[in-house]
Amino acid sequence: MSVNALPKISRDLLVTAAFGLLIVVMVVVAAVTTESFLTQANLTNLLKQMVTIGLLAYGMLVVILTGGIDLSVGSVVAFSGILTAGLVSSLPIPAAMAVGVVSGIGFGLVNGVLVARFGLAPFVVTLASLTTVRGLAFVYSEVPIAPEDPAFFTLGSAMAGPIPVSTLIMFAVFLVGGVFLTRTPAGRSIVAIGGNAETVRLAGINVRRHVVLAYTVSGLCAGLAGVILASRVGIAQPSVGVAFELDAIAACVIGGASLAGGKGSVRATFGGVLVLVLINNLLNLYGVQSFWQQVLKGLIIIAVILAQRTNRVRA
Amino acid sequence: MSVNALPKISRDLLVTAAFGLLIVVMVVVAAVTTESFLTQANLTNLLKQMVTIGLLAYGMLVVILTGGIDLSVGSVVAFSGILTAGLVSSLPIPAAMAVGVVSGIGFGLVNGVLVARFGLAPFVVTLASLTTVRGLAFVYSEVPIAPEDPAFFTLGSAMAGPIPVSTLIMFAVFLVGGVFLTRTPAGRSIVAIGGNAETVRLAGINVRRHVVLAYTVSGLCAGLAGVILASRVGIAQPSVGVAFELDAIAACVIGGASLAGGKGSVRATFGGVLVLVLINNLLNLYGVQSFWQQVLKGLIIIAVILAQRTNRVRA
Amino acid sequence: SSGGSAEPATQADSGYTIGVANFMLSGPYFSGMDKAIAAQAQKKGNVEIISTDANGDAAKLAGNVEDLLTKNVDAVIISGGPLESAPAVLNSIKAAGKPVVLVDRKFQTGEYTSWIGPDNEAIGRQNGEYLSTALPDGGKVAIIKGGPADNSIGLARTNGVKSVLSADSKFTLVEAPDFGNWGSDGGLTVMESLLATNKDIKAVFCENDAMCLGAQRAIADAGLSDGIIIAGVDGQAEALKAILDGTNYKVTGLNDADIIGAKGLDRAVEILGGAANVEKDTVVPSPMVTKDNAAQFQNPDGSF
Amino acid sequence: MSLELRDVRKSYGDVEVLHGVDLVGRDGEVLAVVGANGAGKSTLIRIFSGAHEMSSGEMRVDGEPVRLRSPHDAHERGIRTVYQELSIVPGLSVTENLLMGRFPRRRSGLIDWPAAHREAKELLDAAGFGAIEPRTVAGRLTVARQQMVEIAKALAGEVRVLVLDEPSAVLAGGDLDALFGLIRRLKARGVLVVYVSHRLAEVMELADSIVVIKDGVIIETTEPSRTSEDELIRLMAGRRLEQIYPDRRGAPGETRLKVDRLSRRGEFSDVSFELRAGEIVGLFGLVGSGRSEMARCVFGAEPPTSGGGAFRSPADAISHGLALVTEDRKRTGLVGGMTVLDNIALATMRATTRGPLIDMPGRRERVAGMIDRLSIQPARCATMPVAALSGGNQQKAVLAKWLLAEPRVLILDEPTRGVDMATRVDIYRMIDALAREGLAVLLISSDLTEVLGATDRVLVMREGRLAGELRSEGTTEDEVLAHAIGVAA
Ligand SMILES: Nc1ncnc2c1ncn2[C@@H]1O[C@H](COP(=O)(O)OP(=O)(O)OP(=O)(O)O)[C@@H](O)[C@H]1O
Ligand SMILES: Nc1ncnc2c1ncn2[C@@H]1O[C@H](COP(=O)(O)OP(=O)(O)OP(=O)(O)O)[C@@H](O)[C@H]1O
Ligand SMILES: [Mg+2]
Ligand SMILES: [Mg+2]
Repeated sequence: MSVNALPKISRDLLVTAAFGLLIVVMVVVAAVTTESFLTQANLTNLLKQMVTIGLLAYGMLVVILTGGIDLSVGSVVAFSGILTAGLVSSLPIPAAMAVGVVSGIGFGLVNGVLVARFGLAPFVVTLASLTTVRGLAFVYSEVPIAPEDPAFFTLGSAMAGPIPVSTLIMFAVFLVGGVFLTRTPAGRSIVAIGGNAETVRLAGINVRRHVVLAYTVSGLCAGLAGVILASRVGIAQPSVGVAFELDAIAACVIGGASLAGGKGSVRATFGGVLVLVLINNLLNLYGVQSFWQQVLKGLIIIAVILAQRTNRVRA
Repeated sequence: MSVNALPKISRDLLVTAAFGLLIVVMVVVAAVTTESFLTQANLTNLLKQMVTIGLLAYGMLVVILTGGIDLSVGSVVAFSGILTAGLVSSLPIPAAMAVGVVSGIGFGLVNGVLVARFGLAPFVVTLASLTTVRGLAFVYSEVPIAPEDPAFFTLGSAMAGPIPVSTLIMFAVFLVGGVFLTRTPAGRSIVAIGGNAETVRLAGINVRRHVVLAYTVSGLCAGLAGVILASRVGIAQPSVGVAFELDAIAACVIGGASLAGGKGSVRATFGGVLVLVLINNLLNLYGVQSFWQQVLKGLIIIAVILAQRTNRVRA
Repeated sequence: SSGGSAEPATQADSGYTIGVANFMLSGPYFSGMDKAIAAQAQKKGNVEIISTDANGDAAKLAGNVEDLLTKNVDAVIISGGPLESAPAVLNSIKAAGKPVVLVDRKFQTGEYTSWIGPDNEAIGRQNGEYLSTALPDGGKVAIIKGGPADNSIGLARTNGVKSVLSADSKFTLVEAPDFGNWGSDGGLTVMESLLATNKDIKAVFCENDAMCLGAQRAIADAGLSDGIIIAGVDGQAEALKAILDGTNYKVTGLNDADIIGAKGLDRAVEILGGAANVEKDTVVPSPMVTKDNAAQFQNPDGSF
Repeated sequence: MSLELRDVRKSYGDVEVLHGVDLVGRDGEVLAVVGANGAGKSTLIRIFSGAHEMSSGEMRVDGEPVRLRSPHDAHERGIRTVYQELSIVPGLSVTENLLMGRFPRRRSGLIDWPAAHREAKELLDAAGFGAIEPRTVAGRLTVARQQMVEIAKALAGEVRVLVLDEPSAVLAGGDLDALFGLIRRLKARGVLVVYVSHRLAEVMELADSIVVIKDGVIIETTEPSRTSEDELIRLMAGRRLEQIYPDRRGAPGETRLKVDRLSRRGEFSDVSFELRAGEIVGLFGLVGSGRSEMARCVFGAEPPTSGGGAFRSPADAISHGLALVTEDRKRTGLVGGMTVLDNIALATMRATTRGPLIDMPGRRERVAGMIDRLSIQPARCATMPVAALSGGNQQKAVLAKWLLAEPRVLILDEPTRGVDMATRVDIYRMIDALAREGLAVLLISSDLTEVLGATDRVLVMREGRLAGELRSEGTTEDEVLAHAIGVAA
């Protein structure tokens, strides 16, 4: 599912393998040095903890591939969550959730149109929506909304065997999303646009429409993440999701995506998500004190990308 | 002081004039529609409130010109402030402040070396330092530090006639910084690196050293901003400065800088700072309620860059 | 200790492990709370603490609690900070059959075992009453809020002040349109904006001391220290000092993280020990602190 | 298909570049467009291809007036264009670059990659570029190969008009032959080929009709049988060029550069040669023979794996008086977003300061002098972004940058690629004059005539090794080629 260079298979496999190795090393270290890492409970935690960042990272990757960026995802998570929770009193739960996801699609669409149709810088457009959508979440409801119906919790807490349903949804997004980017004309166009938009335009492909599509996918993912998060926490807060965009972008870039566009892989982005979630989990399991956790988290991220770089160079 | 195209003067002047006009319109509207805008007190507020974002925006511009980004500035503000406040008990105030600024330079240096020497992605490197440096600020002191010596407040609150000293410092940074970017070999090299690093390398210019320099300048500005902010508030908090990087980047991009590097102007970045500070000030003067402020702030930013774009196209 | 089964007894011998789930530590009050809990555990001797920080992310709080339950802690203390509620977290703790003690923040929904915290509205009322006596001629009182009303703690404090002052026609209340974000820097800029539009402010109330300290600088810079008095909440060390020094910072309501944290830990141990009839909700009194009594609350070893 | 332009004008901003062009191209013919740098050839082509709309005038296809609103429009009508500047997407495979926008799909709607690679292979084979592997990432190909991919891409589907803007500039040897074969096959199929080139020998060989464009007007329409290279040059330049290559009869002086058994793994090995003051040495080789890599290595841009004579870094090389004009101006020669002034001054910035500051007036003056000396067009271009210059003038700007540094050893990698004949002559004169003043020059070129005409002796590289050294005088092009291909006795 490497997006950039589908054909340079052997080289790509090497990089992926090296990255995989890194993750395996982290897992092995965790399993050997802590008692609790390999427990069923902890693995379930891990699976749950990767849902939000995973969904956001996939949407972010699609936007980054076009050479853009979407800073608004954290705010969209808050908006879609609180909207859904607010609607539960008047709509059936699945319908309320659908509306929440659709609101994310809507914000993505607006971002996309401003970037593609009006040629505005993605960073400023989505920074502005970060602010505006957050404001709208508070305008919709200043106070958190906690639906009473326990069915509201289902999406976020139901298990399918050993695996949380929400994690399965995220896996599905990565699978379908991987196929989208590697095996559909629209997906390939998105990747190509980030490489050289003018060439893509000359090939008769509607660049604007594909850029809009990319932001819409990101909005969709953020909307979905917001609904799942509200369901998981059981309460929707308008203040949730601050700085989520940074983790999502970090996952993509740790996975080797280039913010200049045209370069990035679905599989490696998933690896990036894993790395970030593992770091948090391990620091918790080791009982590292909070502020030192932050210090270490940054250092580990640097170490990871340094290790990756070495692998790249060798591969 | 337009950095990109100093010489295509007429065109550039037009854009700058249009942007200036926009700011003038904002000011006139504010002056006519509110009583308090043109009061001495409010103008002084404006001058004070632009110091932090102004300093950060200049440093950010230098990094953006190289094609990089510095997400760590907000954390560096917190660290340098709390370090300075903590040292006041054992060092003379100017020395403590100098150490604070130097700490900023140090973090900038580390960012720069990681980006330039090890070829890591600026986004991830500085995201990691955002986390690590914030952690270090808390490790240094979890609680706010309020030096007793009133001389600690001087830098942040002294006035030189009608203008705050801290604002003068920021103006000086923009002036010297403008000359640096347009009229020194190092400054021109930084701009050129963002345009095409390989060409610059083959022209015998040490690209790595200049990239390190750029991040160091950003660290210096953030360190200075942290010290001034702590002095102004009179109390240094390890939690200060969250999301400052977004405002700094927004100021650059509103000023027309390209995140791909090589394109950006000191004068227009200052314009971007003014626009952001004016938006906040006006929304407050109008007494717009906080959430609506957020909603409007985002929409105004979009309107501003749309207006700018139209001017660009015409110019 | 008397437990129904033999299990609690064996645990008592080897000591307890108690997990602390902080919603966010990046605020002196919250980190003070975390330290107070740890200090009390140290004092007890046989209690081990595992502390986590969700960095203000509700999902991460859920994850952290799950991590704690993974480590099989005996009880969980939640310092929910500005978080309004976390039903799923409470459900998962309940499902694991562990007791949960809330400190400071009482969640609005979900089942918990016990809560210990202040009465924020009472603190606000207390401040309101102080201001109404201190300003016999009344006047304009500014209110600086920390953040949106999804944090009901601040809202309760402000409502307390309002309940007293808005009943009195001598007073006009001006609410700053912008939030101070609970920090001194935010308090400073919000106060600067307020002063630009309202020169005739007589007093300012902030939802916490940190913002008051910033507001105090803004007032000093504007040369209005003689004309405006300040009222806050929390009992932050710098605020106590300012009050004691006789500045225009006149009053705060003590919201003592040390006491609440210590009591929270005690409560958890009490429950684990199987004590019957533990109190469900405990309000820790928040005495009004003025120049007269500030000295007695100053605590050089305090964590906050 | 016939293509006709009537009174076509085109302005960029307030500057009119084409002043009423009339042009007719018929099916099955090769229509060559020649003209000096900046004459408006590429602009004309952008109008054919729908990339730019004309400001006024009319275009007719098969007699019918048409308006091309986008490149897609032109594409649909069978008008295909290969631009002067490369426009492949470097991160994608050759297959994707070739089939962008029209992948074969499975019934599920997903792209059928095996079929796509097969189709790409067929396309390359049909174009005569079968040596290119469809799965390769396009950015890893040499410039020549990338150009071939672009040409192959233009041939997909039904082609009725093929417009080529200086396609041969980056091709040499067998690749060039493959291109000519392709053009002849297309012509036989009734395709109209519009061919822009500065290589007049090619034009005379290929074209059915030739139009000469000068300063945005067509000043002559002719045929190879009715004209000569000299005549074309005179028309383009507006003056007669007495002699293209200056006489080279200097006695070489001291050794300026000594390269000793230099190797870089995978690129070239065991290269030894000397450059002496006052000498112009040509370096010929087929595409991929490793000339550019060797030059970059000597210049310190890449470290060698063994051998001597290479500098530690470009800065080191420059401080020892070296200058390297690279072959790919877009990627390694220019900073596209900066002005002509900034670009020309780039390599000499540190040497021209007053205190800590750049000596701005002095710099402006020196750059203006260079613009004048190389007659970079337009003359008042110092404040224009360098990307707005025509291709040939961009090349001159790169040269200007290095001449300002007053080098003692000048390495030129394909310096006349895309440069018109009059300017070439200027460049040859200039190199000759500089050599007479003691400069040592290494001229890397894929143009056999140039490599023999402008130099004292010629080094030939084959597969990364020096395959021969020949005196320029009295050596034939065939002899040089024989060394390059490996059939020399
Ligand atoms: N985008 C543009 N904006 C402004 N001027 C332009 C632009 N493109 C070309 N020009 C100008 O138009 C003129 C014709 O340029 P064009 O690229 O058509 O020349 P050309 O004949 O192809 O030259 P060359 O042989 O050097 O490629 C030149 O003076 C050039 O500077
Ligand atoms: N067919 C090929 N397959 C794989 N790699 C090739 C091929 N042709 C060239 N290369 C690579 O390109 C390098 C040569 O680059 P380049 O083509 O720039 O050489 P050159 O002699 O300077 O030719 P030119 O300047 O005409 O392009 C070789 O060392 C090799 O790594
Ligand atoms: Mg051209
Ligand atoms: Mg070459």
